[in-house]
Amino acid sequence: MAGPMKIRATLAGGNTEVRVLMTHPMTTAQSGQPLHFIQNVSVKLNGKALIEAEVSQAVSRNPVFSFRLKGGAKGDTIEVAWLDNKGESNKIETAVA
Amino acid sequence: MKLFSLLLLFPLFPVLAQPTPKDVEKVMQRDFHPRGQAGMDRIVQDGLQRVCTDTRDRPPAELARQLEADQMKTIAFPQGSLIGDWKSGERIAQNGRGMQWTDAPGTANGGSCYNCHQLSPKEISFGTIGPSLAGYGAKRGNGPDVQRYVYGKIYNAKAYNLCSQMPRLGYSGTLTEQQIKDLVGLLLDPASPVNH
Amino acid sequence: MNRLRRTLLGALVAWLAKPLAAAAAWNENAFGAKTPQDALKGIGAANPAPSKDIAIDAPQIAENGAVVPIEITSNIPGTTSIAVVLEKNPFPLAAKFDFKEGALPYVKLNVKMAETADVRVVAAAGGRQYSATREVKVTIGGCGG
Amino acid sequence: MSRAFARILVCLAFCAPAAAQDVKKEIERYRQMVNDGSPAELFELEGEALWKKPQGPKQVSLEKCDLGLGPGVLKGAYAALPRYFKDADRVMDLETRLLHCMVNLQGRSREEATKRVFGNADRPSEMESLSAYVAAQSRGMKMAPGESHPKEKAAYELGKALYFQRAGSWDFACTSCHGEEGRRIRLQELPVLLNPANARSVAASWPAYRISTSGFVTMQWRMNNCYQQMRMPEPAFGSDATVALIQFITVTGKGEVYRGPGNKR
Repeated sequence: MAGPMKIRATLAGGNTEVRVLMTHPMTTAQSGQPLHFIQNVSVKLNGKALIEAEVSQAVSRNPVFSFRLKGGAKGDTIEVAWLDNKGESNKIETAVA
Repeated sequence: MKLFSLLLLFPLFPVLAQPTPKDVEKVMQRDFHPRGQAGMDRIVQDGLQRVCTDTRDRPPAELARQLEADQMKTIAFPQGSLIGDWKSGERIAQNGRGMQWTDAPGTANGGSCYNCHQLSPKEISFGTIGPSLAGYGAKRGNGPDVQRYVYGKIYNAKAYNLCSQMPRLGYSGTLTEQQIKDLVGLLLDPASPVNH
Repeated sequence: MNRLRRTLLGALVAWLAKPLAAAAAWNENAFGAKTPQDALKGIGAANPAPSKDIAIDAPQIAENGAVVPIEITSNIPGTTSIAVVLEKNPFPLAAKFDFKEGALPYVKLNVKMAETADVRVVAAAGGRQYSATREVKVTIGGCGG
Repeated sequence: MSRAFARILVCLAFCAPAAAQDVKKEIERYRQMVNDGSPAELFELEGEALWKKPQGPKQVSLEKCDLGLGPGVLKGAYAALPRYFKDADRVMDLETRLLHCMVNLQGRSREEATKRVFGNADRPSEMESLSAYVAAQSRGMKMAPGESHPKEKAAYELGKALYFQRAGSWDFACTSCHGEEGRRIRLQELPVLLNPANARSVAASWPAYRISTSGFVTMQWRMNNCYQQMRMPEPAFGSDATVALIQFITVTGKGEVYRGPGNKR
C-alpha cells in the first residue's frame, strides 16, 4: 500500500506553482535493501499531461518536487502521479488556489 | 503510586529549591535503566563530577589543584616515543562511536575528536567546543615534553583542567594506549595533515 | 443494456487506469550508466554545449548528502527537457524532466549525493543540448559519526 | 609595497573568519532550501489517521483524549504543554499524555503502548505520527506551557538541575555541548537552552522531520538520544526526568509562536 501524498497548487506571478510530497523509501542499490524507487512522475493540468519525468534511486527519500505551469486559474485541477519499479503507484489531485 | 511519588518528590524538594546534584542522582537512579554497555554505575557521580556540577565548572582553585593532582596519578605514561601512526589517528579522530548503549562492547571506540576540534584543515566539518588543533605540532614541535603533554591530556584531560568538557579518553577505557599514541602522531607527526 | 453499459464502463475504467502505466517509459540504458559520459550518451546528449542560461540554485555546502536541494530554471527559449547528472554518484543520472507546452522549464527536487561533486544539468531545446554545472560540497554530520 | 603589506594585514584579520562565515552562511542557505516543503506534512497525515483509529481492548480512538484543553480539543493543545494534569497528578509533555490516553482511554497496557516509541524511516512509531498531527494543530499559536502549579515549578527546577548534572563515562552534562554560545559539534550549531532566545526557536520547531535519517523525531526522542550520546544509561520514556527537561526547555522558550513540525539536520 502506497503511503500518503500531499499537494499544493497556488497562483503566483501569473503562473501556477505546484509542490508535491510523496511517501516513498527510495532505497538504493547501495543500501543493502531491495531496490525500491519511484521511476515515473507525471503532472497534469485539467487531465492533460504537461510534465513527464523519469527519476532514479538518487532522488531523496520521501520526494519533494516543485514545478511551474504557465498561467492557470483558480479551480483548475492539478494531478500528480507516480509509478515505482515494483509497479506500485499513487496519485493526488487538487484545485489551484 | 500517588503515595510513592509524594514520598519521593517531597523529601527531594521541600520548598522548590534547586535540587542538589545528590537529589538529581536519586531521580536518575529511579528514572533511568541500564541498556547495552551503559550500566547504572554511570549515573553515580565521582568526586570531580560532583564538584564540577556543584560549582558549575568553576571549582575553587585550591580544590581544583588537589583533584587535578589525583587525576594526574591515573595516567600511565608508556616508555619511549609516544608518536604513533597518524593515519590510524585520523580514523580514530573521525570516528564518533564508542561507549554508547548502541555500540557493541569489545569493538574499537572512536575518539570523537572532530566533533569538538579542528585538526586536519582538509576536513571542513569540525566542531568548535574545543580549541582548533590545526598546525599543533608545527607550532610546538614534537619533543618528549610535548609528546608527554599531549598523551596525558588525551588520557585524562581532567588532570590539566579539572572541569574541562573533554572526556578522560584513556582513564574511561574509551581508547587504548596504542590509539592514544596514534592520536599523538596525528597532532605531532610532521607528515600528518594536521601540520600542513 | 445494463451489461453493455457495465462492459463499456469496465473498458473505460481500464483505459483510464492505463495511461500512466503505458506512458511510463524509463530509460534503463541511461539510468543504468555508471559514468557521467555514458549517462549523457544515454539521453542523447553526449556533447552538450556549455550554457550560461541554465540557472542551478544549490547550496555550495550540503549539511547532509541524503538531501541535497537543487532548483533549476532553464532560460533557453524552447526548452523541452531538463536532466540532472550527479557526476560522482554510482549511477550518475538522477532525473530527466520532459516539459510539454504549458509547463515552464523549471523544477526543484532533492537528491542524494555520496560525496562532494559537480551537479550537471543538461537542457534540450530545439533539438540541441546545453549544459551547466555547479559544485556541491557534502559534509559529515556531527554526533556519533 | 606598502599596499601589498596592508593587503596581507587585512587578510590576516579577515580571511580565516570570512571562510568560517561563508560556511555558516551556506549551511543556513542549505537549511532554507530544504525547509521549503518538509516531509513532516506526510507524518501529520499518518498521525491524523491514527488519532481517529479505534485501538486497544476498548476499541476506541484517541478522539476523546484530553490533552489539557478538554476531551478531543486539539487546537492549541500542544502550545500549552507540558502542563500539570490533575487526573494523573503529574506534569506531562505531549507524548507522556498520549501514552496516558492510550492506557486509560484505549485500555492498552503501558508495556504494549511503549514497546516501540521511537521508529525509523521505514516504519515511524505511533507516537511520532501522532506527535506530528497534534503539534501541527498549534501552528501559529504562542507556546505557553503550564508554570503556575507547584509540580510545574518543581519540574522546571528539576529540568534545570538535570541540565547541569555531570556524570557518565565521559563526564558530560547537557552543558558540555549546550553550555557556551556559538559552539558546534562538527557543523551542527548547539543552542544554549539556558538562553531564552535559543530555547524559543527550539520550542517553536519541535517535533520535526530529521533529514539525516528521513524519520520523524520527537522531544522524548531528543532527550533519549542526547543521553545516549552522553554515554549514559537510558532514561525511561515519559519519566519525570525527561518531562522535567522538556518542561525546562519549553518554559525557557515560552512566548514563541509555534511554527509547526519542521526539519532538523
